[in-house]
Amino acid sequence: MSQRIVIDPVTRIEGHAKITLHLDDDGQVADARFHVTEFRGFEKFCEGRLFWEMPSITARICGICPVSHLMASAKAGDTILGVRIPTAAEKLRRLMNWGQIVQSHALSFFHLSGPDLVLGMESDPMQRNLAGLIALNPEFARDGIRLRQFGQDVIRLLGGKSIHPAWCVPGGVREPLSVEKRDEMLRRLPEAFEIIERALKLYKNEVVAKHRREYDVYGNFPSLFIGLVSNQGGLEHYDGLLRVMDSDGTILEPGLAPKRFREVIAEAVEPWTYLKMPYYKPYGYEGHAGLYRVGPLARVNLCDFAGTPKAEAELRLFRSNGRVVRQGFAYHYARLIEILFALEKIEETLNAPDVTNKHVRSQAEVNHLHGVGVSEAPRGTLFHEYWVDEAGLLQSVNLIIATGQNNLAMNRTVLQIARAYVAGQKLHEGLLNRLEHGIRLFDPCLSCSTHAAGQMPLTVELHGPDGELLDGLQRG
Amino acid sequence: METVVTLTLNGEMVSARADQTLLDVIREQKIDLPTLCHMQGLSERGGCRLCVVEVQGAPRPMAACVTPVTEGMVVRTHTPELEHQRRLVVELLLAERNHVCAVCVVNGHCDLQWAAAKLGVASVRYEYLHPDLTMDASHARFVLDHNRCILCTRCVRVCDEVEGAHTWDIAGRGIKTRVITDLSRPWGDSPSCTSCGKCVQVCPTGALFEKGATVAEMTKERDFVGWIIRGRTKREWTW
Amino acid sequence: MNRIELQAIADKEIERQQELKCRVLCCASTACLSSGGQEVRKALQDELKAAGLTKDVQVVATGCKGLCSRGPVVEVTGPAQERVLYANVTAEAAQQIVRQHLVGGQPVNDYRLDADSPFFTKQVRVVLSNSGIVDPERIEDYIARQGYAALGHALREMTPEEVCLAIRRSGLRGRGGAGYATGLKWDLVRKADGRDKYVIANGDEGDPGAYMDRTLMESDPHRVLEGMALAGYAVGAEQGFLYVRGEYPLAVKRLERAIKAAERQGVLGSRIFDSNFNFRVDIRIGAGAFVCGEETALMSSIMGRRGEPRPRPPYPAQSGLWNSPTLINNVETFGNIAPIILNGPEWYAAMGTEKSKGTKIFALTGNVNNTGLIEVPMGITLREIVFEIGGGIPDGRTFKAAQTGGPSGGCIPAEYLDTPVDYESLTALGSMMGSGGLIVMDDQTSMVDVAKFYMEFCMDESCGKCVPCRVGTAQMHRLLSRLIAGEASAADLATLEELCRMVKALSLCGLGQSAPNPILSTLKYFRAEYEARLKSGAAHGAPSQEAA
Amino acid sequence: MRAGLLVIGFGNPLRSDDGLGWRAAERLAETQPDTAVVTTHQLVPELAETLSECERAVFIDAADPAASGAEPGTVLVQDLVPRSPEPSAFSHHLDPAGLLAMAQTLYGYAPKAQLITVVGASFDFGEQLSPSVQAALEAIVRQINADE
Repeated sequence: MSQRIVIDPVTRIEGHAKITLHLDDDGQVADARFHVTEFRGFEKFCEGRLFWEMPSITARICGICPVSHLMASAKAGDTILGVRIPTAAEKLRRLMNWGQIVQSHALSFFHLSGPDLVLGMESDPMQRNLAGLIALNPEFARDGIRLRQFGQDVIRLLGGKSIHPAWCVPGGVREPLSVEKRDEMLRRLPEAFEIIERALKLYKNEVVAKHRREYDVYGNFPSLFIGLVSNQGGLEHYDGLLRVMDSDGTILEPGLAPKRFREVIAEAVEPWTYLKMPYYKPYGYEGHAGLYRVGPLARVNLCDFAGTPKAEAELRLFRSNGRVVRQGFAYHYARLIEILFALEKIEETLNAPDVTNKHVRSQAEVNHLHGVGVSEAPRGTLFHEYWVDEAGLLQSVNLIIATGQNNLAMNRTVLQIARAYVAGQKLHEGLLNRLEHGIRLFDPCLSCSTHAAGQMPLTVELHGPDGELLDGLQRG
Repeated sequence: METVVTLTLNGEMVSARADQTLLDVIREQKIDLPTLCHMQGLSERGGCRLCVVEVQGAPRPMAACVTPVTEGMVVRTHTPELEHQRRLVVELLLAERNHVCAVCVVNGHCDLQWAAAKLGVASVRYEYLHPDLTMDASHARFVLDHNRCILCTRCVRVCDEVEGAHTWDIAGRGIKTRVITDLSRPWGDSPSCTSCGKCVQVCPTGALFEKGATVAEMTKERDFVGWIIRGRTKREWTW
Repeated sequence: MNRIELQAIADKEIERQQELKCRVLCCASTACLSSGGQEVRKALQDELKAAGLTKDVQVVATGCKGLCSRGPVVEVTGPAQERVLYANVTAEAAQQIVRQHLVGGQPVNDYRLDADSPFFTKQVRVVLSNSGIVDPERIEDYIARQGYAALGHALREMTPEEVCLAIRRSGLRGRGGAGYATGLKWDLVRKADGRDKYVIANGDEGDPGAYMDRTLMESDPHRVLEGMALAGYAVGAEQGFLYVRGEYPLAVKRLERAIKAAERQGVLGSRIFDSNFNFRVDIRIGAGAFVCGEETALMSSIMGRRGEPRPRPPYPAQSGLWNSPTLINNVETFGNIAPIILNGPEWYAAMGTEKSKGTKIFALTGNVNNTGLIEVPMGITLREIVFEIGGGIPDGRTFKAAQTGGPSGGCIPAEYLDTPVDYESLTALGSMMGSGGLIVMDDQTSMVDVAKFYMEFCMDESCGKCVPCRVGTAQMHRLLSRLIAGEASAADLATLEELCRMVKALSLCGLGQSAPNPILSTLKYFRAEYEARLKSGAAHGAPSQEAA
Repeated sequence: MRAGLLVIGFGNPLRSDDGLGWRAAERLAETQPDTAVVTTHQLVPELAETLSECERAVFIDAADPAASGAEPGTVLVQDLVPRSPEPSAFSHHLDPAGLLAMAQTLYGYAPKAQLITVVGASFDFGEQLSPSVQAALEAIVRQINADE
């Protein structure tokens, strides 16, 4: 009979989730499960609607990464139409996607993980929070806000609204970029560069040194990585080819057309969670052999090069201890590199002469009854797969979200942290923090598959062999 | 010879031709009265009830679009009670089908939305009926989304009275009423439809729209019916 | 045909009936047929044959005698016979009646009905004077009871204007529900310009529990036809339409036979009674839409269009069928015409109250001992109807309310039992006369359930044209359902009342305008029943203060 | 010069009752044109700056009936004091008190603030509120307007 530790936190937008740790008879952590307890799929809702509406519907489902859904959905639409969208349209879509990377990564690094990173895991819990962080380093917190605002402004200037831009459509985008808006973005860029460079310095000089043990433990396990690389093998967030690599650096799949993703990704279902468990198909689900990671760490590991000068320099540093970085803690660094890369690409793209070209939309009718759209969301690869009838009405919809793809890896991370830090039958604050931080590495977001409203306190329960409650912790 | 009548409109004496409806006169006087089923150039239906006005001596409010003017009529158009009742009508419409403005092709260009805004309908107190409705995207150029139809029958009337095809009609009754094409066959299979698109243009909501339009993208050309009628009757073909 | 020939037919028929020893009148209306009337009639005939009495005794299939809850009803009558009524007659009972009563001369007391009970004595049968007595499939039987005499008289002795005047002076008001003065309406159509005019009899009776028109059409179809012909003469129409709902196949069959017979006899068709007046009647069968009982929707249906009401004005009298002046009256209204012409308007106006003249037929149903079809003088009290004619409430329960006017009407509570039944009094109580449904409810009835029943009916039967009725009825039904499920708050009840007022005020036609009545009237008298269903402790919308 | 009232409605407007915050904020914007209104899926750090620019702030949110144990439509009003923000492991959400603390520390001022929560009934896909939540919305709007 095994014991269970249950962490049952509640999140607002992103869904109900909890973690259970299964202890064996020796009191050792045998298994870890990341549960998603509610599922409100909107796939069903979309059936019978026109695929034309999907970008705006899916973008409205999620308040966290609307742009990613917008991209994947519009691209799925492109393939149903069978069009190659105009060059300017692709540039504009990429710009918006990079804006999204900047604002989302900034939130994750500066505000969500910031207190742990800057103040240290074992620091006084009364201080180790955003307030403590702000008190210690208000400049850091303000930097985060300014960087987020830049990312949001890029999205807003393109799409009209910072949330829910209905601007990206099958066939391209709805509005070209005006010269005034382009100049406004360019004007805001230098400050963003300053901020990200300060953050990189802080990370490299202070954070890593302060978290040697966490760096070694958190999510440090061999796994596969999956993500997009550009057609040339560079860092990529919008299009390109699917690459699969293991943590030794062996490339299992150099570049698969995304529409063939089902050749490498299959989805398993577990009774204890509504979130599906995607795995690398050739390795199978048995024993979680097909476990893989997506997101910043995966992308930065997968690419052959970054493709922009500053990011390229950081990438070399990132890889100073080897081609592949397995430590989950490095997600933080990868995020900063991606922000830097995104800013460089935004600058490069805005300076391209054709970015303000007026031809931004291809017109076509339904030419294919099946479409796949892929994009790199801040937290990893996102697939939209649609089947339509001749009229364009959706017959079936399947979405594979990044958080789902990291599901197995998050379980593994939680297991590792628990094995390293669980001692006896008592729970302690530090464990709770570390479990949280371990999850937070992946920056999970479940709002498109789950929801919850209201705030419940974070609770941890420790159960005895027969399920009796041994200990409990509550936060909030 | 035209007969002229005099009536009192919101306390003002106004004159009108005897063959005019109350709505004609109200619009002539630049009084803003919301309508949904009315459309200049089409026969009147009197179904949406938004243009109801208070006529002295009448036991209940009268729909201005179908009420002929009469001598000595005393009419009030915007009493608090009328405004309140109009709001309830719009609330009923919003709750009747699956109107999700946020993902609608005519978001921002919708007569129902305008009426709601104009009347200050900020919320709907009725339970949404959530009917299980389909879309008909079989037509090469246009789409019918029953979820957004308010059964004003402008499509039915413009098709019958202006285009002369009578492709559209109504089937069912009560809350189960639906617009249909021909004898309820898919629009794309309709032998009578001329694909002229008049129904799409007169549709007040996003129930009829052009294929390929995405959220908030579809605007409608409402004036063309009057233009066609003027052209046919007076041989004036200028805008 | 002329009036002498008509009289000859009457005389011959009367003579034939006099020669019989007796006649056995078997109700052959829908209610009695459904309780075995056909078998009873066959048993009677077989038994008479066996007894060798077929020459002396005639079995007649008649219309309704009214006491439908006790059917099949059989009446034995003859020139030298005491009138004997039998109820709940079975085939065996029929054999016994032949053997014991017709052969042996001893009435069978086990099945005998007291013909002097208030159910019969309190009624005044004007419209139903032939019902249950004549064979609806034999025009001679009708003629023998002064049938078509009124038409003959009017065509020879009266101008159309005088006919209208007679109807006006009789004080007859429309029996369809609204109670508009019939004579005035006739005059409007008579005076309207138009080459073609039409007369319509509205037999699209749709209220739940109401079957007055069906019974009249089944029991005495010629009465309706004669009324229509008189109307046609009075307003200047040569074409009549009888709009019958498709659910009344027996009525349609009997009307069709009656029209053929009347045309053969020359009382319908061309040059009626050798005058210049031509009048044809065609039957139009409805397809089961309640809304087609609304006059503009009905006309739309007759013209082959979707049965939807349209705004009035113009009224049918100005512009009806094919834009021609059209007179549209209820079937029961037409049933009153011939007696008024025959007996004079003063005779008619002597019955009833000051503003509601004559008699009214009610379909008495619900928690009452004698259910059936009754015809009573206007002004009779509800108490007389329920406790004398109806014989009171069964199972020792008490009277709670009576519902009149169907889905457009309302409930009348016990405290108003002594209210005279007339148009104005019922309207003042928040109900209405309606076409004549009268449902009695005992103390076990939930008035909220009653309201929901009617609202469901209205929701299903809304034509869908105007928003208040189409969606409003659905929302009222939702709110009632939530209330009954205990899920509604006080705010929901307020929403319901507000919605009722709006639907009443803004709906396009009478159906929508009256759809909220069942709720409004039950709320008026039984509000506590609504409040008792509210969600317990439902104080929604009141923010509570709590310090963090 | 600081603006007067700031209303922050948060939640997902396409998740039925979760959209309460948005609807209430939109209503207040209509009834009181000089009210500053923010509608957002989640509370994000940059709101700290906005908060520091108003006199009084009202946060409006929907609550989970299972978590709160209260009937749908129940309204709870809490006075907020700045408190250290504690982002959850799975969330990108900051709590209102935390935002106030950020405003105080980063921008030197935190307004007087309240959190109004309404227990929701349905969180399915949809734009409309369930009737009890709708009724509560009306009450909230009345209340806030009355406070002004």
